[in-house]
Amino acid sequence: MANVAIKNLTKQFGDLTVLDQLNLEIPDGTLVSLLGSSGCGKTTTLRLIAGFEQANEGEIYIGEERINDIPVHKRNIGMVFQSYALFPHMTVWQNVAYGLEQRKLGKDEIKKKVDAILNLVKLSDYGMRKPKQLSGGQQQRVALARALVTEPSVLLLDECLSALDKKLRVEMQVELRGILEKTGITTLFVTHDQEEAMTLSDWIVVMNRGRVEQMGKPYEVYEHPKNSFVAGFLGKVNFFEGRVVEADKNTVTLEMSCGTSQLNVNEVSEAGKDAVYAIRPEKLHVKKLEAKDESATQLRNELGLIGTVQFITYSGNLSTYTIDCNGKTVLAEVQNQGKPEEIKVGDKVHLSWESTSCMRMEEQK
Amino acid sequence: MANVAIKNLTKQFGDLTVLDQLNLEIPDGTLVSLLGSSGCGKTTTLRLIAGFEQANEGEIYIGEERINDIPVHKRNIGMVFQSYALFPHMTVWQNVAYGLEQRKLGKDEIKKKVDAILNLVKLSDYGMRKPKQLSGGQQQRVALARALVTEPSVLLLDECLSALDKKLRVEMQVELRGILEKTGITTLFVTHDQEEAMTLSDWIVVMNRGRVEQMGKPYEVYEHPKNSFVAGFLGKVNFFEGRVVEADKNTVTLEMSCGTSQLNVNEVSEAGKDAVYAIRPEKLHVKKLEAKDESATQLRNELGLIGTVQFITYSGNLSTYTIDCNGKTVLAEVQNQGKPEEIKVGDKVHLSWESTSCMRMEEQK
Amino acid sequence: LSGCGVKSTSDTDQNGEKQKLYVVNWKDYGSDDADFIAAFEEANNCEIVNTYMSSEEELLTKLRTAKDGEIDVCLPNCSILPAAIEEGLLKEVDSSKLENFEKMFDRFKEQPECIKDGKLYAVPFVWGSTAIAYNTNLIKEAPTSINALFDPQYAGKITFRDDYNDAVMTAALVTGQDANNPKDMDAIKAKLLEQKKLNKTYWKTGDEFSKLFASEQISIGMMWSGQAAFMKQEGQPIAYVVPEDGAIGWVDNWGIAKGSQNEELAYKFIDWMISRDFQYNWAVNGGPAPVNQEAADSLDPEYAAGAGMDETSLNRLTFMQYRTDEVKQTWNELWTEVKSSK
Amino acid sequence: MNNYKKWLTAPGTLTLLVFAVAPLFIMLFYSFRNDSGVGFTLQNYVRFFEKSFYLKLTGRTVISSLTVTVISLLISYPLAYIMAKKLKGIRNIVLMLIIIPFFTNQLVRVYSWLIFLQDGGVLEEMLNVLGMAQDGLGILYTRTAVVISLVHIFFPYMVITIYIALERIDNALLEASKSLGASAVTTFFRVTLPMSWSGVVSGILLVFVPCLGCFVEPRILGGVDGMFIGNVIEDQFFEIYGWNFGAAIAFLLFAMVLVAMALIHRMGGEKQ
Amino acid sequence: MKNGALSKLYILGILLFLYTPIFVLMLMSFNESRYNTLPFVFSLKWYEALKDNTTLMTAMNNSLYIAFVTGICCVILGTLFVLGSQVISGKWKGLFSSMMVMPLSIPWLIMGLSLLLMIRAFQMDKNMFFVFAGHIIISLPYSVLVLQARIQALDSALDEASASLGANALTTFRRITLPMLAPAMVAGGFLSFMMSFDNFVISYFLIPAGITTLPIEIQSSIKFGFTPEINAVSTLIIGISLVCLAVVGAIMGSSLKSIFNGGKA
Ligand SMILES: Nc1ncnc2c1ncn2[C@@H]1O[C@H](COP(=O)(O)OP(=O)(O)OP(=O)(O)O)[C@@H](O)[C@H]1O
Ligand SMILES: Nc1ncnc2c1ncn2[C@@H]1O[C@H](COP(=O)(O)OP(=O)(O)OP(=O)(O)O)[C@@H](O)[C@H]1O
Ligand SMILES: [Mg+2]
Ligand SMILES: [Mg+2]
Repeated sequence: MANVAIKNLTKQFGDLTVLDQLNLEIPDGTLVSLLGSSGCGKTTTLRLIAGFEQANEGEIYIGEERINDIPVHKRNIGMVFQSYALFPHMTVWQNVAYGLEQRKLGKDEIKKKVDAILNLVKLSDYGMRKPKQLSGGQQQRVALARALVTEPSVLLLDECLSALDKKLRVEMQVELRGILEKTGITTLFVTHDQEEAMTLSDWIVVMNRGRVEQMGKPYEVYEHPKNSFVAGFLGKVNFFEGRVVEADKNTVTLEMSCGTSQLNVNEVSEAGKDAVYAIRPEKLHVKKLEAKDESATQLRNELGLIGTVQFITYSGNLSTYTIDCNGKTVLAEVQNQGKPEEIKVGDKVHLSWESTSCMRMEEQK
Repeated sequence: MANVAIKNLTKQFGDLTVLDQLNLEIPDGTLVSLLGSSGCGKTTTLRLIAGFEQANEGEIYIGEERINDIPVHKRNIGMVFQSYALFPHMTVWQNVAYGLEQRKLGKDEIKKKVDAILNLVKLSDYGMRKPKQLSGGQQQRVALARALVTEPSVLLLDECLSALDKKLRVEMQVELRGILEKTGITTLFVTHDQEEAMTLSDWIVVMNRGRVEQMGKPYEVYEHPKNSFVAGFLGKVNFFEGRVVEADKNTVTLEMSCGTSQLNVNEVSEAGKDAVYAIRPEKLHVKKLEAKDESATQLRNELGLIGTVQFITYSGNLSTYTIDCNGKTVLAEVQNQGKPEEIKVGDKVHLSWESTSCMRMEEQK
Repeated sequence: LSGCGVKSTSDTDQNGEKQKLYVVNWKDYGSDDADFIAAFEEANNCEIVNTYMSSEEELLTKLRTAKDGEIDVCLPNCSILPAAIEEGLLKEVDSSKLENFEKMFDRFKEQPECIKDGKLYAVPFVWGSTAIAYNTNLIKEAPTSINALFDPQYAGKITFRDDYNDAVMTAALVTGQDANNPKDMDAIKAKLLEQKKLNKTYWKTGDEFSKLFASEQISIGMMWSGQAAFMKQEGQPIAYVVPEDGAIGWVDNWGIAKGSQNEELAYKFIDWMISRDFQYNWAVNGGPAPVNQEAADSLDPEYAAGAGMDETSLNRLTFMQYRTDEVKQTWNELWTEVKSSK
Repeated sequence: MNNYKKWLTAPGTLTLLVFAVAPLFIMLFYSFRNDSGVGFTLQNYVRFFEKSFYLKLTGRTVISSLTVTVISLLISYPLAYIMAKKLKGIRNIVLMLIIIPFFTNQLVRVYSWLIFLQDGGVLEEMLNVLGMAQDGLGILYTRTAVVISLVHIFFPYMVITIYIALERIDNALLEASKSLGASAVTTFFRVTLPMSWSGVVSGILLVFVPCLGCFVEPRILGGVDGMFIGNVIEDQFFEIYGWNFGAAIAFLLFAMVLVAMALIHRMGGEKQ
Repeated sequence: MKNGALSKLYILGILLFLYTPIFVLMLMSFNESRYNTLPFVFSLKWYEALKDNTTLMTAMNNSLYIAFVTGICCVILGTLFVLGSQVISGKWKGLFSSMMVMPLSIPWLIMGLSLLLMIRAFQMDKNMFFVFAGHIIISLPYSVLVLQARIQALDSALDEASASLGANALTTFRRITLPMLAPAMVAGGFLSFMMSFDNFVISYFLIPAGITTLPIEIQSSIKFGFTPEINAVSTLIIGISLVCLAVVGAIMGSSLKSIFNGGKA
């Protein structure tokens, strides 16, 4: 149990720079998720911390100690692999005891600890089985128990849930969260499922091409993404990109390729500059424009966008409206709350939002 | 392009009855999804239609023709397998041309058709590659092209998207839908992903233990599930199960194991009988009870449930509230519309819903 | 590495004072038969240590590479003797030190390949012949000529030996040439090709012959004297003849290795090996023919005749001589050509 | 980190280099040696090509080996196919039954063929009992007998390689082919066969190569015309000690093996 | 259904062909006649004779000894090789994975003769060292193939898991790698053992005079008098191999098939 700090970490495989001056600080006792598209270096980061790979540059600290040159088996880490990597020739009990035996604990102590952890993961009755005789979910819990029982300073989880099917996965997420809360071990969790990351973790780190794009609480990263990569990576989003013509308190007039619109925004940009704004589909209030409203200038002058519904995708709890606003396609998500549907394909609708929902993106050039 | 009808189809493997007097009618030109838990007989149904297995009883028609005794290669079906089953020793072009060659078309015609379909699936430039050299999504499109190019009467898709990762999967769903709309081939689509079924298909068939539980439009099956199996299988749901004490117009008083509640429902049950009602989490309106409201009997007397928020799971576009109502756990889903959050863990809340949202389940005994 | 459970028993002998005599010989070829040599070992308070060879060529290699004292006595035949003598690998033998030398048939006292520049280097040990064996049930009249192997009346019932030397020499005899120095190779080839058509098969191993014979797939064939005698003892209806026009003979000789440190014992050993007792005993127990005339005379005449050990047979033989590599290659090539032509 | 680990390959590699590769080079060296033991010469090779019967014999060896290979293929493919695609329950038992004979001595098996095929032997007796009386089968001591025993010894290798290749073919591919309108026969020739080709190729190698080098079977069963090129090599080494010439022929045989392997791999390459 | 019956008939036919000589051999071991001639007269005399046949027994012992040493050496060399080649990557990888299989594609005749020439080139006597070397060279590929198949199936994450649990390289090898390779080592060793036990050609070329192995004894008895004792001993060997095969088959399971796979994964 200690915080982990990564400073200017660079890792190359041959010519390929996989991690590029990566900086990361993982607070003590928290669960941090590492998110990012395939190949962005998540697994590599984990493997560097574990010590399976050597960094080309930079430092890794666990607690106060610089661990770059400490061999794997002395780093006191716990790791759960995607494939679980349970030792197939050992029983569940032996698998879990393995790490303790390496630490030269007494027999009684080992027995006590193994029993306790098997109890925690609800596998007390399965100690004598071989891994093959367990279901995927049970195997996953054995892998977790094996990693936890040695009380590592840091727990590393590499997509350890992605081999499970959806239903089991959700169950395991809940269990995992519970167990980690009980033990309070600093955990680094790699996944490429954003929903999983969001529901499970204290902090989310979004990586892109070997660098950290943003780190924050789930809410923060989702609601206040720094740039369009993060915004687009987590959840769906509508982007508005153009040149700011006019900027007012909480409103900007944006000249986009499909026309000019006045947007209600959280933060204005300087007039004359290029800017990108983003709104998430669920943040849009969709209101049907009746024929009479259409003539009424009142609504027209209200801030927001007007468009025509092109199609509606029904997916049970939500419906997604694809709306054509003057040539720009905008998605809006509406919860199906059981009220009679009033909006149909072809209807004119008015889209509005809280100014805080329209987020300005920091774009690197 | 023809409708498919299945009549009293029974299939046994040894002692195991996998399909049990299955009846199913697939309208011409529609996309029908077959949903159901693992092992319920979805694949078997497809394989019977394709002719890879022989039925023990019952009939299968394509159009007007009874096809039970027609060998596979004369049935004029197209099939896309979960593993794609592309011929690894042939190029993309050869794979696609294969079916046409079997139909003894002229070289020119084959060339024309293959080029056209490769164009349709946007793989014109990949004709000379071997399947191994393609990404998962591309392989999937080749499989689709290969099945479509012969203009089959029926297209059978067996979990053909489940090998793809989420992002690619959503893209492929859109493409698939587009292509099928263009060609208008009657399609039977097996999946165990309910969201996929809902967004993709004209009709949904929910199967359970070799029988059809319900067939209907996605909206119908989701909003008006016949029984708790269907309701629980598609989406999340809160069940209320108990004995009806009193039944009024649109309200029943239900005596449940955790206490008695008055529910606003779509259809009342006879007093004195057991009944099951279900409400989906997104249909619940969650309202915070301020201290002053609590004393006000007014709200208390309003129909609905009162409970305490136990925890809130934030998942970006939605937050899920786990609410304890008198010992019964109720889930409520709320869209995050960007307004300041007012409900916190520990708050007392009032849950209400449209009467049409609380669905009575037909339970077979 | 050399263990393998086959070490000779000598190592375990506790009596370290015994003299050791190192002999290189074929396996199961007299010097390693416990019954036969026990008396010799006793009489001389020594021990015979056998090393085996699997070919004459190998013996030559052993002689070349052996250190002093590693080999005392060895058993070369005509195919390597001249080379061994030429290279000085063998000691000159003083026949006067061998009591039994004089008892040998005269022709063996001056075996050409044992002698170089009038000096004796090797002592003949046993001899044998390759001639004709036939099934007495199927062939009533004993063949009198080697030509029987080329006789169309036995077509399909003959078996010829698959051996270039025997083949060429036999064919040379039939075509009336000097079997050791045939000149007309074309005639020999023609004869052998002719013979090939009459053949059931060529035999390579003694067992092949006996199986062919026992199952009556053949009625006549080229055969070794020793094996024929053995088969007769087994009760097979077999008869062995060395025909009047001759057959092929061979002889094995003892030599003393250059590095021998035990010359005296070596002489005693060789003398013992060519003694009447040893030679007689071995011959009646299925061994090859004795060079010792006394031993030969003691044999049952009928047995001796049947095994081709009698003097009449001996006198009809043409003994194999040393051949240069070149001759060997030529003969072998001829034989290969015969076998491979259709 | 694991760098030291690669040195673990050293003992095996060294063994291979010293006891397999080096001897081959020594053989090559001998094949260019003069009989007098000095100097470099091509005479051994010249001699081989000068005499037509060496070539003829080589040709016949190749033809016999090919015959064995083709017969093995004809026997093995259907068997492997049935095992991989038709049998479910007893598949492993059949596989075992095919492997078991590997554990009986080859020579003894060859010898058993002799007993079985000889005139008046078991086969003839059996035919007599069955009423198909026939005296003097005349099979033994012919090339046919050699071919039979070689097929018997080597075809199981082919069954196994083909079986493994066939078993690896996803059944969905065969179903896909049928669903595209191909009949069973078309499916076999356009999907099954090409996809099992790698197994066929390894099978061919495992049969053809050892056949080229065999010498025991021809000698025991082959009769007057049964000789293989292997026998010539054996004679050179063990009868007349013509090491140099023997080495030359052996090396030519080895070269043939290499050419055969290259050809077969080329064949495999095209199909895959 | 008809199709199935036909298939089974075909298999039966092939098995008949495969087992004919083996049955004949077993049959003749119970036949009175020394020359394997018919008619058949039942007798156990060849089995009785076997008891006193010290030559055959010595030969058998020697064969077992050579095969045992070969098997052990092959397992050790093979295991080391396979472990080492695991970390080799890039352009050498292909070479290393196919190198050990090379002796499979060289006829034994050539293998044996070239070793014989090597002995001669160094002016040595035939000796047991080269017999072992020859046996190891031709048996090693079988061990390597089985081990390679096994190690490819091993997840490298297991080693890493062990390290992450605090085990050093040696412990990881002893407690994880070795136990997991053990079945393949047994299987590979057994195959190499069998290959060596049954080998005639290599022994024939390389064995020093006076030492004999079972295959050589069989060959020389073909030369000097093949008695049905050989049939009897072969029948016994088949019986024993069957037992071994059953035992080993249970241990090695599917890796048996990978042997004949030419190393292609
Ligand atoms: N041992 C290696 N040798 C060479 N390149 C490697 C190696 N390991 C990883 N890479 C490369 O490094 C990049 C990052 O790999 P990494 O496994 O860290 O990605 P990831 O973020 O875990 O992706 P995924 O979500 O697909 O697991 C990839 O491009 C990968 O190809
Ligand atoms: N060839 C077969 N022999 C015996 N049983 C079979 C066979 N094929 C399928 N079954 C059994 O039939 C049942 C239904 O299988 P099916 O493949 O149709 O299920 P499914 O609905 O496609 O499930 P999944 O979602 O897991 O693919 C399962 O219990 C399965 O074990
Ligand atoms: Mg990864
Ligand atoms: Mg299925």
